[in-house]
Amino acid sequence: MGKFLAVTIIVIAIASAIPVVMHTWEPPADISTHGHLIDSQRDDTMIEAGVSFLAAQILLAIFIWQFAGSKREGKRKTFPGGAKGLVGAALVLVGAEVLALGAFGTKAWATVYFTPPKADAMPIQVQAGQFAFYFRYPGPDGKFGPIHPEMINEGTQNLFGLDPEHDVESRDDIVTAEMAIPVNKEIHLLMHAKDVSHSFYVPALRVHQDFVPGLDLSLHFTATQVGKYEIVCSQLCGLGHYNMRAYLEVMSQADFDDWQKKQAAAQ
Amino acid sequence: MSTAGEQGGLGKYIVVYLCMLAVTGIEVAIAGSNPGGAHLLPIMLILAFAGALLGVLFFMGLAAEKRSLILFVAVFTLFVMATINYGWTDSFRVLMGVPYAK
Amino acid sequence: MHEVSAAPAAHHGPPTTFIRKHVFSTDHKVIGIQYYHLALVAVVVGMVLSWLMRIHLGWTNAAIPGLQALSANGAPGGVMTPEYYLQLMTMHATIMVFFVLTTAPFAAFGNYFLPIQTGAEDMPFPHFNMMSFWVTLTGFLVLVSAFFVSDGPPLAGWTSYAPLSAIGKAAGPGQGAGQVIWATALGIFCVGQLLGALNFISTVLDMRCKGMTLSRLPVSAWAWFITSCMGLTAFAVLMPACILLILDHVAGTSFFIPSGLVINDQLIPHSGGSTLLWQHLFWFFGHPEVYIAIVPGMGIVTHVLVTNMRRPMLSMKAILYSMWALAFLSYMVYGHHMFVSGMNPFSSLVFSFPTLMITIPSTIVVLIWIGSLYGSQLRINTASLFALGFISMFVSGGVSGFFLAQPSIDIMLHATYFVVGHFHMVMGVAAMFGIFSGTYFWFPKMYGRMMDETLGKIHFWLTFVGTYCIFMPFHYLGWAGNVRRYAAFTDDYLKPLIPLHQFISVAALFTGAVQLIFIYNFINSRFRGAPAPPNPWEGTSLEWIMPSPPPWNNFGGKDPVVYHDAEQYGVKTASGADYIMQNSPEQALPGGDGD
Amino acid sequence: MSHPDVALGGHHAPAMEPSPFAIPAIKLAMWLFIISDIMTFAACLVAYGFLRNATPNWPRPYHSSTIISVLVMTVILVTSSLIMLMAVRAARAGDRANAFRWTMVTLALGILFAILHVREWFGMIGQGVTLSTNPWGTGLFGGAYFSVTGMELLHVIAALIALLIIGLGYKSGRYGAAHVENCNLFWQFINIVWMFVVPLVYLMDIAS
Repeated sequence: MGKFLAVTIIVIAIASAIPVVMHTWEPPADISTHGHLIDSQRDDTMIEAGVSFLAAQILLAIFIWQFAGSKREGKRKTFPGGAKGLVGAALVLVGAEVLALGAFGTKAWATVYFTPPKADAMPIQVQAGQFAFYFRYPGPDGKFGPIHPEMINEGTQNLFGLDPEHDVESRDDIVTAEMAIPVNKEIHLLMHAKDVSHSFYVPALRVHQDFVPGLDLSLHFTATQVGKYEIVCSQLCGLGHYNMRAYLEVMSQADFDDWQKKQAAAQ
Repeated sequence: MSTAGEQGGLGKYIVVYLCMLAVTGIEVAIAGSNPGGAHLLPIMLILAFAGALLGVLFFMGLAAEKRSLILFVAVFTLFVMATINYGWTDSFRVLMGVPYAK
Repeated sequence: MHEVSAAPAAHHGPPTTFIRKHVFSTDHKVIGIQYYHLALVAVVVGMVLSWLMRIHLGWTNAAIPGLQALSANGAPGGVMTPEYYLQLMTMHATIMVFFVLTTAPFAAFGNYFLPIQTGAEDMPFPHFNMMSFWVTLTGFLVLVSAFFVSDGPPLAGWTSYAPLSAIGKAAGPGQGAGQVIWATALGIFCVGQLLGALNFISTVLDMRCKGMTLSRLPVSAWAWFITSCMGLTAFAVLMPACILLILDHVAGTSFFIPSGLVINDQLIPHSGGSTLLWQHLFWFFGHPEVYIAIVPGMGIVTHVLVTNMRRPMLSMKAILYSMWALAFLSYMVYGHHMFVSGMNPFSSLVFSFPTLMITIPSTIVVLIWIGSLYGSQLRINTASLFALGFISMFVSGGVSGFFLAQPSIDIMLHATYFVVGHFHMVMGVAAMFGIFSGTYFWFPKMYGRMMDETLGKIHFWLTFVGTYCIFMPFHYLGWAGNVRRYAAFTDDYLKPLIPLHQFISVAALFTGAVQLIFIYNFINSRFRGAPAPPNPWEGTSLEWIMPSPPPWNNFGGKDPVVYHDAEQYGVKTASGADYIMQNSPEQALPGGDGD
Repeated sequence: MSHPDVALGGHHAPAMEPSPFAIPAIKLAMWLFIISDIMTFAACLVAYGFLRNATPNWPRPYHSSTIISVLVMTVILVTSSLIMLMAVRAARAGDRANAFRWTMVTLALGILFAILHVREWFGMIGQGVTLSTNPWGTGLFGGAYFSVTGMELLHVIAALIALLIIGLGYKSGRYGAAHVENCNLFWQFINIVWMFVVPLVYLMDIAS
């Protein structure tokens, strides 16, 4: 029975590792300038976690194999090095490992959150509500008009609660249901929640940030590949949560200018 | 059970009593002469802690208990009370991070 | 608070009426069994909910027979609506976390065995103890009643993030009455656990029999003690948070609701609150809660292993200190649940390092377990199989913590199935394995009859393989960016993952069905099992010195006197046994295996 | 260290290992309950502080009349705490009559405190303060004010009931000195919470 358990544990451990080693299930390929930092941090962690996982499981299996049901007489063997060795190993090896992971991981985090966007970054506002994202471009004046929550009306398509009659800045704002951005241009994303918490998760872009009602957060990123990607909501927001998404279209600068003109005309 | 406190008269308690009232008096004096301002909070907290410490040590008799109980209560409570204060940084963000809402 | 005068029932003679004996009993053993049965009912409810969810996730449009009868609105024609999926998910999580993972390993086993292991006749406050159970049961009934209110249970998840949980009906089905019921149930639950924790701590500190110094306490008693210390302060924070949430619903306050929210073009009449405040309060409780679920399991498993390995742990001290370290760290790391949910990004780093530090005590415990296996005479029985399974699960679930502790990687993995896999492995399945291990180990003592070992082993093998088949793929799903709490997978990049979901669903249905073996075994052995000897596993701690089950006052009115710690295994004795009971004055002969 | 009489009583007092804290189980339980309650109050005060900090223009409605009333309440409460200590001293000396008398004086002062507190509540309600609205600014003010002071008041009422039951019980011999001592712990704890409530909820909000 013990030997069977040992074999089972090893089989499970190896079977669990196969999809990881074979890259069977992978996130969408990275299209951002900062994503490689996250990916390499993640892969380094996978190596350390994978080695720890396999080592622990296999060691456990070996000892179960060896000692299950054993009825030896005489002196018992104790683990070489004893408890002191094991505790020391845990403190030193694992301690160093996690400190290193923590320290190096800080770099990726800092790139995303601690560096301000460049001055020429393109501002786009995204508003999350049950259960859709809407995007707002400031238009030629480069300024967003203020939001008046009491004026939000889906019937008249005043999704952001703009008041162009009184607010000059609002008049040229462009509101869209999908997000288009020029490639290789830094985007400064201003996040606004209309009702409850949502999240802005673009796996391909390695960007993930919750919307916090009452608190406007901002993110910045640069996409490097033209294409169409999905923006999904990952913070439980109600019954339509699973269906809340928008598309992110990364275009060449020329295409983007065209797109923006077309959108402005349609407003 | 703890027999401390039975020795000695009421003198100690009356001193503590007066000190606690004095703490409140000082608090009122400071708050009254100096209304508003974030710097008021640390002063108030320090004074409140001082008053509370007097109460815990003498009125609740912790000072007369065994050292182990003092340590247990102090370490446990102060540690857990300290850890609930992580949230403050976010309260400042809620205050200041609203550039685009109304 | 002042009913404390009530002396243990033990001193008034055994209870005579059925009601005093089995219903409103103050006997910690009866209360422990009551808690266990409550957990058993709760786990069946929770598991059925997870079945329904898994069927829906594998085959979104499948009609589930009978579901319409449960909720005509939630499942018209038996096909689950997305909101009903979320409602079931919320209830599954709440029931499992509070009424199974907290109740079974901590309240049930702790109540039954903590006083016996310390050599006490009962807990110091038996009436509080009785109240603790009945309050907890009330909490459970209140929670389940959410199924029967008009809009059904809440859909905001067990974390109930505001403002979704605070706005009320407008936010979605179940967010009105259902959410209030949810918060009320948890508030009640907190009171029950507080009463339990008071008793546990004072039992360990003040109710130890002669010779039972703190260092001679069995490791399981220590684990329950540490857990009580966490419960004492963690639940105390959840309770006011729940009260504030209820006030937001019923009294029009705005603690968790900020200004300017709009639903259905209507401005919400609340202003000024903060959604982050709920997250801070909730997770300040939430993270210790995770350890409240797992630390008793670690204690039980260590206790079972040390008995079945027939040797002391390499270092019990290292295990104890590690459990203490986990308890301390649990208060300093809660922010890792909030890395990308809007918390200050600087705080993320502050929380990240202690989170990574958790790896160290966890690794120490695992290494001591594995290292102690080396050279042991490991006995394989169902209890030890589940204990070994616990180690394997704990490792599997633990290593994914490496990823989630780092905010930068969390950008990819937050709120994905990777997280779901991580906590199901560690605090779900591993804790469950601890419960099973404890059940097979202590069943003879609790019910006076042996459990069927063959059925038990079948149960172990199928559960062990089955749970890996369910929860390992969760990690792959999360790795690929599969967001959790989705009622269906309609995104382009998620569609290729549906076959994997179907595989998980099949495994979940299978593994769930396997638990019927356990329930059959449990009920059957309860009535038809072979009578249990006092000490079937040749253990040393005090629960094994009395007949099974022990008499109403635990030690028959005689006070046990303790001479050893609970780790006297692998020794040489005059009688030829390889162990010395804690209450035996016998000293080990030189030349024993352990020298 | 003869705690069995308290923790156990009855015909059979088993030999036990001494408690590491050298206090009887019921006193330990009271300390543990207080630790737990500290966290409950800490959570309430942190919630209040968080919201207050995050709200520009938090109302500052209190005038000297409120502060005088709060001061009077403080004096009453602290005095009652001192008197409760007399009850404990008497109980320790086995003087049941005196212990009862002092407990009842504490109770009377506690009731006075509660009445003044409720009076202040009605004063606030009279000025238009409810849980969700108030005449001065953010609606949070009323919710925070009533929940923090309500929590305090709830404890006061619980403690008053306890004082009454324990006082009568001690007089009749049903309860021992340890119960009076426990009652004292709880009463002092309420006093200590008040030491925080006064500066944080009242003094910080004096009208400028």
